[in-house]
Amino acid sequence: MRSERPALAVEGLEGGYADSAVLRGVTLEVRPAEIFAILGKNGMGKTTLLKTMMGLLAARSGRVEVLGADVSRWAPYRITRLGVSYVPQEKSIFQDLSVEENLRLALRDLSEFTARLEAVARWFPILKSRRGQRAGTLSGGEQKMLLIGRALLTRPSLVLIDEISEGLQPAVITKLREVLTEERRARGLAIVLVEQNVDFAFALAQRYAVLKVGTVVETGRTADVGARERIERHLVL
Amino acid sequence: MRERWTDHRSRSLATLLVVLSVAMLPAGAVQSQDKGPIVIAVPVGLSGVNSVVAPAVVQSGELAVEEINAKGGVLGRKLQLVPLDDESGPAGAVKAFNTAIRQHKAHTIITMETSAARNAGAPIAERAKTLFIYTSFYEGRACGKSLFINAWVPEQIVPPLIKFMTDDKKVKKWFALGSDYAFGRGMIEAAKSTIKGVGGTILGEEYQPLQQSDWTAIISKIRAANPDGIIYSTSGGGPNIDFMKQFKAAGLKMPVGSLSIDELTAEAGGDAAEGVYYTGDYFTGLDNPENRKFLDAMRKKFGAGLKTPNSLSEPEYDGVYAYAMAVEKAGTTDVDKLVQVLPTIVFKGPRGQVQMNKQHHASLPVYLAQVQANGKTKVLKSFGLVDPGNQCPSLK
Amino acid sequence: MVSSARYFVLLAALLAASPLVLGEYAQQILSQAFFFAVAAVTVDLLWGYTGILTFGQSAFFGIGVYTVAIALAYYVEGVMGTAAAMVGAMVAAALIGAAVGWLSFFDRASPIYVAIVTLALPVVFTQVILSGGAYTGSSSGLPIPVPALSIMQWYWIAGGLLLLVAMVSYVLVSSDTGRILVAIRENEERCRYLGLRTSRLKIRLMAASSAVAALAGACYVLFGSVAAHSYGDFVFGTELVVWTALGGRGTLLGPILGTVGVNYVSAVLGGNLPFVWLLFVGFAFVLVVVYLPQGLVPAIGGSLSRATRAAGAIVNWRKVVVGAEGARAATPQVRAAASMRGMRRGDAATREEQGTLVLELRQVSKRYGSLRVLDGVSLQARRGEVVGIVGPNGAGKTTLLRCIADGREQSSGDILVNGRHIAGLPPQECVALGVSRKFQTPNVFDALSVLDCLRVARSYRASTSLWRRSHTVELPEPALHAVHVSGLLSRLDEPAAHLSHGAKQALELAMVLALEPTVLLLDEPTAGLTREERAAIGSVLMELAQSHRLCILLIEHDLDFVREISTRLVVLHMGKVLVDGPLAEVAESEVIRTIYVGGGTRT
Amino acid sequence: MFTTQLLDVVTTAGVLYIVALGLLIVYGVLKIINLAHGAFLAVGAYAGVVTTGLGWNPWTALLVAFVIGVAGAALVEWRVLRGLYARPMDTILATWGLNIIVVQLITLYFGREIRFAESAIGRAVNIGGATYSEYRLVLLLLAVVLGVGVWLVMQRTQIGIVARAVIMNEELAQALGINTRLVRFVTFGLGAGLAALAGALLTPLVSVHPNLGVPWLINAFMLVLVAGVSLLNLALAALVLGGAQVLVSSYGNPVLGSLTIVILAVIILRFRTITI
Repeated sequence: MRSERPALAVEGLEGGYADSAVLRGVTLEVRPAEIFAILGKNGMGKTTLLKTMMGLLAARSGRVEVLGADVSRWAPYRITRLGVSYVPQEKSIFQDLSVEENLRLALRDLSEFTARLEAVARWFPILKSRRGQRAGTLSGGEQKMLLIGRALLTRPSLVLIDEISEGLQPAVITKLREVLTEERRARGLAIVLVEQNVDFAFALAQRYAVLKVGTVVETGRTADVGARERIERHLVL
Repeated sequence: MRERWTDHRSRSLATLLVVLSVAMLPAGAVQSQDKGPIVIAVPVGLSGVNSVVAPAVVQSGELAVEEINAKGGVLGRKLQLVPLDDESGPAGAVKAFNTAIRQHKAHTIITMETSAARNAGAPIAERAKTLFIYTSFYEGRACGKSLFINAWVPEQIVPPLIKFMTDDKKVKKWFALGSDYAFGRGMIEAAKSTIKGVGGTILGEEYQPLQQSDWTAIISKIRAANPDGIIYSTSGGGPNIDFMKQFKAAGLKMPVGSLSIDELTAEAGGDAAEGVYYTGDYFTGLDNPENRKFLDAMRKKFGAGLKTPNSLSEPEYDGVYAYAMAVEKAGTTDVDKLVQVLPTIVFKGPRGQVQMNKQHHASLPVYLAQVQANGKTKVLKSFGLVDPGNQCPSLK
Repeated sequence: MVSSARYFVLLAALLAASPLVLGEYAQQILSQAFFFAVAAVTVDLLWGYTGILTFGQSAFFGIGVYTVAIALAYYVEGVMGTAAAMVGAMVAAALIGAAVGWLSFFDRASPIYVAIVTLALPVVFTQVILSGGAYTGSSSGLPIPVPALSIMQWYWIAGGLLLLVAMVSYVLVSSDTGRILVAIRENEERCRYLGLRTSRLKIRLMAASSAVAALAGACYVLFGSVAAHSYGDFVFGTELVVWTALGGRGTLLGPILGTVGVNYVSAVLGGNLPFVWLLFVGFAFVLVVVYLPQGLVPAIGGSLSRATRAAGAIVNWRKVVVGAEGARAATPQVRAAASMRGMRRGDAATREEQGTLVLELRQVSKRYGSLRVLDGVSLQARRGEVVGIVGPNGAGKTTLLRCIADGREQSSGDILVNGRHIAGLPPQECVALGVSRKFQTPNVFDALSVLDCLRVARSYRASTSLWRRSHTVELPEPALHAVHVSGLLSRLDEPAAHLSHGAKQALELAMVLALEPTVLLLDEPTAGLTREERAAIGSVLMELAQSHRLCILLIEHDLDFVREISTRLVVLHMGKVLVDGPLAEVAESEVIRTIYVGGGTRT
Repeated sequence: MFTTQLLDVVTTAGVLYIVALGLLIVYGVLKIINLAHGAFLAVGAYAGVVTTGLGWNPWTALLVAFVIGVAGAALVEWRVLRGLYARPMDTILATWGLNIIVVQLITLYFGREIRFAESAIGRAVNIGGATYSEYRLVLLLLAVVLGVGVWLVMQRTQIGIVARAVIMNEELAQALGINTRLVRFVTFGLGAGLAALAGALLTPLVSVHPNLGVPWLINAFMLVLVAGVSLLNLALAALVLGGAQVLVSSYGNPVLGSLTIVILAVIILRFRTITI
């Protein structure tokens, strides 16, 4: 564990789509083995931030550092190879591929697939028992398990997760929470959660940042007194 | 106009136009050549489908010009050969004929072309009062005051082939097929009338579109009809081999007469065309002194760069000679005089004796040949001089 | 029109004078190239301006060639007969062009499909000619008697035809209609949602271009004296595209110079290295497509004008001209339209203008395969209402708007706009019923100026000239208001591409309002806007609802914004309406809290 | 007659399938129309000419053709196409330009004349009472083998899964760390390799000349457009449209037959909701 280096450091990041500037100078830092929540209302740039960090969107200016490497202009696949997994938000499984195929996509070296699958199946037995099934036929909750399972399959050092709690049953959310906490504890995994669900975020994260109109308006520790109230003010009407 | 681009664009584009027109100036420059060399233009398909034979055509012309110039030229003037690209089609021919006549001030055009290119070029030559000797075999009946043809038409090679196959190969029931275009259909028409004339029957007649190289459906029809023999006329080159490959592969074995294959194609097709009979006016294997001399001279002149002479290229050689002899006899390059003199010229060349006396078409010798297992053509026999028949009744 | 007139006079003078310096040979070669260039210009109209990549214009050229050749060979003679044959050729080509257009242009046809259909056209044409036997002359071509004209006469005919076609094309592309053609190229979907029957317009353009290409062919065959299948074949069709691309698409002059240049040089090269020449053209084509997609003419023209500017020449002259035009343009360009849709619907308004039901959804569902994006949505909306539609990502909000704006989208249920069912109606028909949709990301025509964008939007209601270009646009009060408030009024001449994100959003809103809708659909109109811009848009929307009694459906994530302007809130969640009620009730309800903060973990 | 006709239909479908396969793969993954497909067919055919000219076994020509096709395509993808993916219509133009270049290069080197490539099989066999071209049957078999092979690769191997993922949702695939640029590169290479392979397979049937690909090109497109991106649909389209071509050629005439695929495809596409 290279504890001296942050798992993720973003500095003055600006970017967006074609001609709309969504990110207007985002700066934040995620430490190793930390769960970090990025909160904010819809349309404030949370997803854009994740996509820009992953190289899926071009940054207009600013700097992104992952596990000590400056990845500012890198293609997404190179960033992944540093040990980063990204769990996008919507429709982010391949509906027409089988469960197993969805999982295999995450790996470059397939020789370890079976062993890795075993490890992930400890958490989500369903991924093994339904490996031949078309992923599109899974229920919403099962699809989320597949998403997380796929992200963990690569034994990453950093996982970026976009609104995983969206529209899920409480039981599933609890399960996901367990898995992520345990992975962090066992392997020192750093996790960035983009969330609107403050409860879920607070149950997991040590620190948080609130994003508003493309900038970080507040950061702090979830354990701080009054953090929750301040955040809710930003989020509710 | 309101857009900002219009203004500066229109100005710079106008500048461009001026630059372009100035660049074109030298092309219009006029040079007088009444006492200079006699220019023979060869607009030929250096690109496009005819590019397969075009280099050989040019070489035939070059040899003739060199030989004639070595003997002092014509009327004391040297001959000069100007090859041009007609892109194997009419649009290119329009360009090439104009280049020949207006830029190179050609005295005559002697060349082998596609029919469409000839039809596009001939009126240009006619209007410019330029003699045009067409040296390609074709479907017949192209007529013009200053247009002469020194190669075969269907009437000259179809009947001998049909008669041979009827008599020697006992073909009574025929299947006729061809590429769907003027030449293909013209040849099959000629074949059909000959077959009827000798009492044969036609079991089927099929035409395949030019671009289509898959003969499956037609071959299946042949098999179903089960004729004694096949007569076919595709477009030149590839389609002959396409058809023969697929015909052989289908296991069909009846004798085949081809009205479209040539030596080069047969050889390039390897064993595909083995056994095919065909007739023609020129083969490299013709055993006569003129041909041996011609081939030796060609080999000597072009060495490794020699393009094998063939039935489409050799007439260029004859054509240049016939023209030179006519100019010598007429004492002028004036087209009206030459039109009178040319039919009286007899040239005995590699093909044998050729004379463009019948309504601007040539009576010439015809031979029978067969493709061998290695693709080479073997001349089997000669039918002697054959008359082109009534091609242009309006011309005397 | 001053500068363009000057420009054509210059060209005409050049044409008239050139035989003095050009020899007969050059005239002959150029005449041929001019006829081909006419066909290339039609390719440019279709492809360069309207975005329809066509490999098929050669077929129409060929139709012109063969109609005249066959007529002269078998049926008619003399000047009148020839003229009749030429008219016949144009009519035949226009009909076939319209048929091809009908096959190619329908709402969901992809441009690739169109390209492939036009690729097939010359193949069919060639086959028909080749199998026509002696009647068409098959592969030998059909020689015809030609008028005895001198080369210089032909040069003037060809040049005159080209000049005429170029001028007519120039007038067309500079007209109101031309502006719509460019709008179609830039964004056809937006055009449809602006109520424009783009397919119909494209079919007409195709028919007209085909007729012009046929005219070129009809003249050419009289010049060339033989009809041949190669004038309508696949190779010629692709060559026209190559020449147009080399010269520069969307410039009119590009295809002309491209065609003339390539043909002239290939003639001058004669037989020298024909394959190398073709190889060179191929390389040049690929290089131009990859590195200079706008073609050589704009590239050279651009650098020439940069050079002259650097030299300081003519700059002042140009300023004066631009200045003068600018001054003229400064007279009112945007005026209030006399009629308002709302006013004309006065009969309904007299009774109960306040709460007339204008939009009704009954059990509307939308499925993508097994995925249910909308699941039995029912809601009603009235005049003067601003209905805020909120919900998390993936709730089906955008899909809902799409279903209302395009009657073909819904999988089941009924949608009524002003009492009429929209089932099966394409967007342009929905616009006619009074629905306008603003897209999520700003959807304007980047290549057009602000004024032109508004003008295109307005062409649904105003007349569209084929030859005039109006420099004013009459906008209904709400659109005018939007233009005012957003400060676009002073930027009417700027290309839309230069606008900021916020200004584009405002422009699109103004464009949508120019349709005089009764139901306005807005998908996140404030996304990516600054605080001031949001406020401006908000005031416009409130004004629209209050003074103009529009019914507005608004998707918005910024709940502060929603609260400021909405009268009602609809909460969508997983394709279902969770809550539907007055703003005050819903905004404070637990549901909103749950969805936006706690999402399901609260029990 | 019936047996022969049935064989004509299925073998024609087989040939069309082989010719269109590479095009389909490129279209599916890269979403571009590769107008240079015909040129790659020619490249493959000339690979056959050269290898058999050297006296090698005609079957080795297939391998050589495939390798040359892949190598040429790699160069093309790298130098030309890579910058054009954002402009799909321009890829049509660029690939047509490539077609011109490749055909001219072949012409410059080999000339326009037809070339001879030795074929491995030239016999006819007796099948169901009818004598039939053995090579056409072999082609049918190869079409099935290639079809099943490509299907297995797409279904069973990591490369196939990745390719399918890119077909379904390129952005998502990118987000999972798939190097989509590499996938495009490989796919284009594979598609062109298959085109060259098809070209080599055609040589026993047709004569070899630089433009031999052109007649196949448009029919192949039509099949691919009708089939969408499914291998099975392509087989069906080849069978139905190819079958129609054979039947129209047999009972109507070959001219109409040659237009059958184009016309049927245009009609099918017009009256189907297409989302290309």
